[in-house]
Amino acid sequence: MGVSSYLDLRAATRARDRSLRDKVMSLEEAAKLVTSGEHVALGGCTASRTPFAMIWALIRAGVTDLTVSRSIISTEGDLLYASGASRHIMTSWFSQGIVWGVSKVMRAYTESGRARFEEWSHMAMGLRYRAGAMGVPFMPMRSMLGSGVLDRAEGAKTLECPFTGETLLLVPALNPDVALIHVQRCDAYGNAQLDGLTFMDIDMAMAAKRVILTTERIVSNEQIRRAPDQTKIGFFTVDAVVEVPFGSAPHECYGLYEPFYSHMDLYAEMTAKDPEAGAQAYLERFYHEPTNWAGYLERIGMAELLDARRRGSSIYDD
Amino acid sequence: MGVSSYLDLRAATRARDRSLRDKVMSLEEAAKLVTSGEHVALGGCTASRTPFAMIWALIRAGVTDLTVSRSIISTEGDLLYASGASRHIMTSWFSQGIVWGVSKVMRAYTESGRARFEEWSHMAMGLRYRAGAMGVPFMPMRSMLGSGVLDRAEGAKTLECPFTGETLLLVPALNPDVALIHVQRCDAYGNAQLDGLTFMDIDMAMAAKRVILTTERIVSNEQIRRAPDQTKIGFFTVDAVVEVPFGSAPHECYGLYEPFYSHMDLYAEMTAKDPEAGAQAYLERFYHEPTNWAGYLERIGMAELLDARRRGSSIYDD
Amino acid sequence: MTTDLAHAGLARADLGVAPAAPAHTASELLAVMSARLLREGQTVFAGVGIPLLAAILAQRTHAPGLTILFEGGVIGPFVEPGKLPPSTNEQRCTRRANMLVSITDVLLMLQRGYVDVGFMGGAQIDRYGNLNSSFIGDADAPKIRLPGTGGGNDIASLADMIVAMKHEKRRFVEKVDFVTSPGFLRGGSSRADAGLPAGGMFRVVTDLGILGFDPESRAMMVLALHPGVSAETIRAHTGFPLPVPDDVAVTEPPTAGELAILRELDPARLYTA
Amino acid sequence: MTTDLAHAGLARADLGVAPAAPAHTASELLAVMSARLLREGQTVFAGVGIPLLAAILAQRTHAPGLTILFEGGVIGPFVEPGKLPPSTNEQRCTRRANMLVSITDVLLMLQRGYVDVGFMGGAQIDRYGNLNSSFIGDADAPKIRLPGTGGGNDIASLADMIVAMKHEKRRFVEKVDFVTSPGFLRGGSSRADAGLPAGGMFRVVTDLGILGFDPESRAMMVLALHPGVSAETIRAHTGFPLPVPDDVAVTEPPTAGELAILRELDPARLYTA
Repeated sequence: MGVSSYLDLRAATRARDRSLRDKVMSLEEAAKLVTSGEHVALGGCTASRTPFAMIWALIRAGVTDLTVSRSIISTEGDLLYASGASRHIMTSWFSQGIVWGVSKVMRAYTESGRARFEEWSHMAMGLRYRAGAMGVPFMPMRSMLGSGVLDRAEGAKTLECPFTGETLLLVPALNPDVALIHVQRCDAYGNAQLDGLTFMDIDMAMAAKRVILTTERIVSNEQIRRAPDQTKIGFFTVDAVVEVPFGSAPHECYGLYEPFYSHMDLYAEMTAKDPEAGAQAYLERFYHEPTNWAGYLERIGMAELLDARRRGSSIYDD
Repeated sequence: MGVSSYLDLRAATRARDRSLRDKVMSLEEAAKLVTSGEHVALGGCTASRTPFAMIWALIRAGVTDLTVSRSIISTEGDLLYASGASRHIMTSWFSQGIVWGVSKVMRAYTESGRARFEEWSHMAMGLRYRAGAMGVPFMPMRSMLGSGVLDRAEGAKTLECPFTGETLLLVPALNPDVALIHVQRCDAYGNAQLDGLTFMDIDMAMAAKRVILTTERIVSNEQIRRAPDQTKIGFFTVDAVVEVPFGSAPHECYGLYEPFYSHMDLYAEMTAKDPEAGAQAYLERFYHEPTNWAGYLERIGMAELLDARRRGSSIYDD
Repeated sequence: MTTDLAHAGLARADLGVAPAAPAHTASELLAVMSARLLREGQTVFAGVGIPLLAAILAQRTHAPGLTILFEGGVIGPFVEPGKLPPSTNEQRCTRRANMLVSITDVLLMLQRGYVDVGFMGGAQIDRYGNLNSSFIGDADAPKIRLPGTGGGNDIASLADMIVAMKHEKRRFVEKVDFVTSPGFLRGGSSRADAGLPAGGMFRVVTDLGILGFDPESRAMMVLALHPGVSAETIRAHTGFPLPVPDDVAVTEPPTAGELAILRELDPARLYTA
Repeated sequence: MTTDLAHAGLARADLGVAPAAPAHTASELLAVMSARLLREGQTVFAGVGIPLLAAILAQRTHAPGLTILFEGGVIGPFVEPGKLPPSTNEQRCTRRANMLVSITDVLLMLQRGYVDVGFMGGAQIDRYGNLNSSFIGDADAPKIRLPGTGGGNDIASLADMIVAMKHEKRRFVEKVDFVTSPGFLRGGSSRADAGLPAGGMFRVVTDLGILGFDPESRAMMVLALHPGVSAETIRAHTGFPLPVPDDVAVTEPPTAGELAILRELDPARLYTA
């Protein structure tokens, strides 16, 4: 996970087809763009706009040994560990959510040394993506200094500032092999317009070497062009566009649906007693048995979906 | 124009009243917030969203010896020199616009050594504001290296990258004393929603130690809160809000009016033969003789204003 | 210091016994006492749970112009009673906000110096105010792997901190197992020496009292006790020597009005049970 | 190189004399010849004037999927014929764009490596492709203070460059008075040594021919001449020794179709007179 040389980074970008072209494909086709062992960055944060449909497709496809990074990791981290899709996660916080307490699945895998949870501060994660997005090897920052987090972080360096003499931390750029980002809408070329909270997604898309977008709906390029100042991820960074309604269920998608709280409670219950067996049972029931994404949503249940949808519109009903 | 120490920068921010409060005032009152000798940053770029009303008020108020920075400086640079409001401008490009050729007023003042035009690359200007916005002493970048521009730039330093061994340029943070930014709309507290091109304005507002907003119209805080993801400049950075319709005339304001081309031609004509006398005559006629902003617009002329307005809506008529 | 005490609604112990206070939970006590530390016009970076409840309570009492920030990228929201967000990153956090920005940018506001107070809960704290939310036991072979820092490290590195937590001996330790979020590190000037010249621990609010830090040694000390709490009690619940002044202040108990607001905000008692 | 020549619509001189071409101005010749150098699917950072006209011409002929960027922060616009923008920073530039970003961010796309070609005009160029748009004469006491770099330095530092300019001896000089936008600096590896390992001068398009740079020495050389231009003529208009191969290519003259598009785009002949 070292910092790329500038020439390597440029060569990787140049080798891509960055032209304005139709990139629409299925979840299964998009999953083939990810190779075991790669570094995959996940958009969204905690229980918001998590690219669950794409994670679901990758776990079903049997991808392994990914290094996964995200601002804050929720249940998808448990499932990546439990499925073997990843045994190395870089993030600032890892558990389903404060109200559910510490993740027992995360604990089981990390405390037994079978999986690694590499911790960085929240801002450090953000600035690592930002450095990657800007094409520079590092960003200077002023936190993490003096802490145990810094002692265990891989590759950060301190610098005596040549302008002020102050001690600064330089955090190394992240240029993930692939970023998976779920959006409210984009066109067939990958121009994405995000509403509400953008988290680290904009920097992540610019930093990554490939981007797979899942989207609640595909809109025309004409619609995008009517409000170009709303486009937050440009087509030129995007390699695949997959239309997946409720693509971040059971997490939320701003303005459309809130988290599926009962389902999240169900997951917590299933993993409460025997976390590993519970996670495996969850994977079997919700990831492997359904034959498609609609089947997955069906297992979560219609009533739950309608309730999340009703609550989700509240931001615009106010 | 050295880089502030972190403690000085923090102290200056802490001393400000950053609460949600009404900041509406007149151009004349806002002009009193700027002191001779300060560093003033100008929002917009070339002939777009230039904070002309505020510049007009400062020149009328007799402010002198400002250091002025902007992404790209147009005619306002000539007028700042000619009025004595500034004799030191930092920017990447300085002239009315490509179609009018090299500014004769700029030439007269700089070639005679009476005024300084400190040149940085466009990206360097942007990253200097960005470093200031982020609260770090510098940003690393990969242009300007090897050029004459770097030889003459004040305070940039090279660094052998501790991660890659590459040569990087570190450009020093700019934290202007005051930023003058013209926006389409904001509320009385200074929450500004910009349409279209944002130039360097967002970083500039975060970098500056004070912000004066001029705005085409003041909207309610309720309206701002209905679309908080459209707020680009937060109230907490803002010290003054002045409602000034056509506040960037004769330049454009995205979606509302295009540049007043005939007036810009008139200025070019007035300064073609004897640039200094021409600029003084222009200042007299358009800056000193009118008694208020409406009077200034009246001198430009109603037909010109209506034409600029008609052309300006074109972006939404498409 | 006097101003701080007065502002926080503290009364000197010798001013007399406080009147009988309405019944309340320990969490409600934390929320009320923390809210009183916040001032009109401040900008507060708040975590969910007690910190958020306290910030909203302050907005609805003495600090209507308080600006709340969430690390999800939210500036100046007004959270709806009964709809408290499950984290700082969901749309519930954004209700009627003034501005939304990226996570990185809201954290950079902290670095730029726009935040007065960072306000969070704590799992384990030590004498110098260092917080641990990463590992119980040895970090290389932990007994418990905790969720980690989130924005905690950034907030504690860059703002004046208020920490609200239960006062238990296992939580108030001589030295945290792991410094997730820096307090004054090893005391004295060690925090500034590490490259953290700004911010630092301001107050620790517990169900037993309000604690501050000695300006020189940077060690934790008692500033005030809640009504009915003795110096012996608070010392007995603390895993390191804790100075308690002889004339230590006693806090004013939560008022019925303050408690009513908290109960309106969290009717299901998710955070205040 | 062969591919480049073929792509650019060049024919070997010995293939015969070109047919009589429609009348055109020198500026139109520059625009057409430059447009032919652009390829389908590329991303081009274009200045206003000839570069923008050439990029739109390429979009409307062989490269419909060409993406144009403007330094004002515009990605993938479609400029309306007859409404050419006065700079790269006005709303006319944004018409039917795919995306608008800040100036800094569009320039960072260049640094991130998302731009294939930078395309601009030039006032003064030297043997190694260095461009001057800052000072005529000594920078400390200039005869003429020019407007400066704008985004030119950034583009020339970070992208493969096409420069379109009039071929005059006073513009093609041994050494520019001032390096505003870097070409190959002092030739050889001096550009990479200065910290600019990527990008560099690709082509200089003039009204006399098309020039490239020797892969080793990085000195300018002729790749093709326009019809009717001799090696002697182009050398006479150049202020430094300019290699011209014996079997130098000759360009295909502008077609009526190409010229018609240019005239539709710029009916007032602001840039093509």
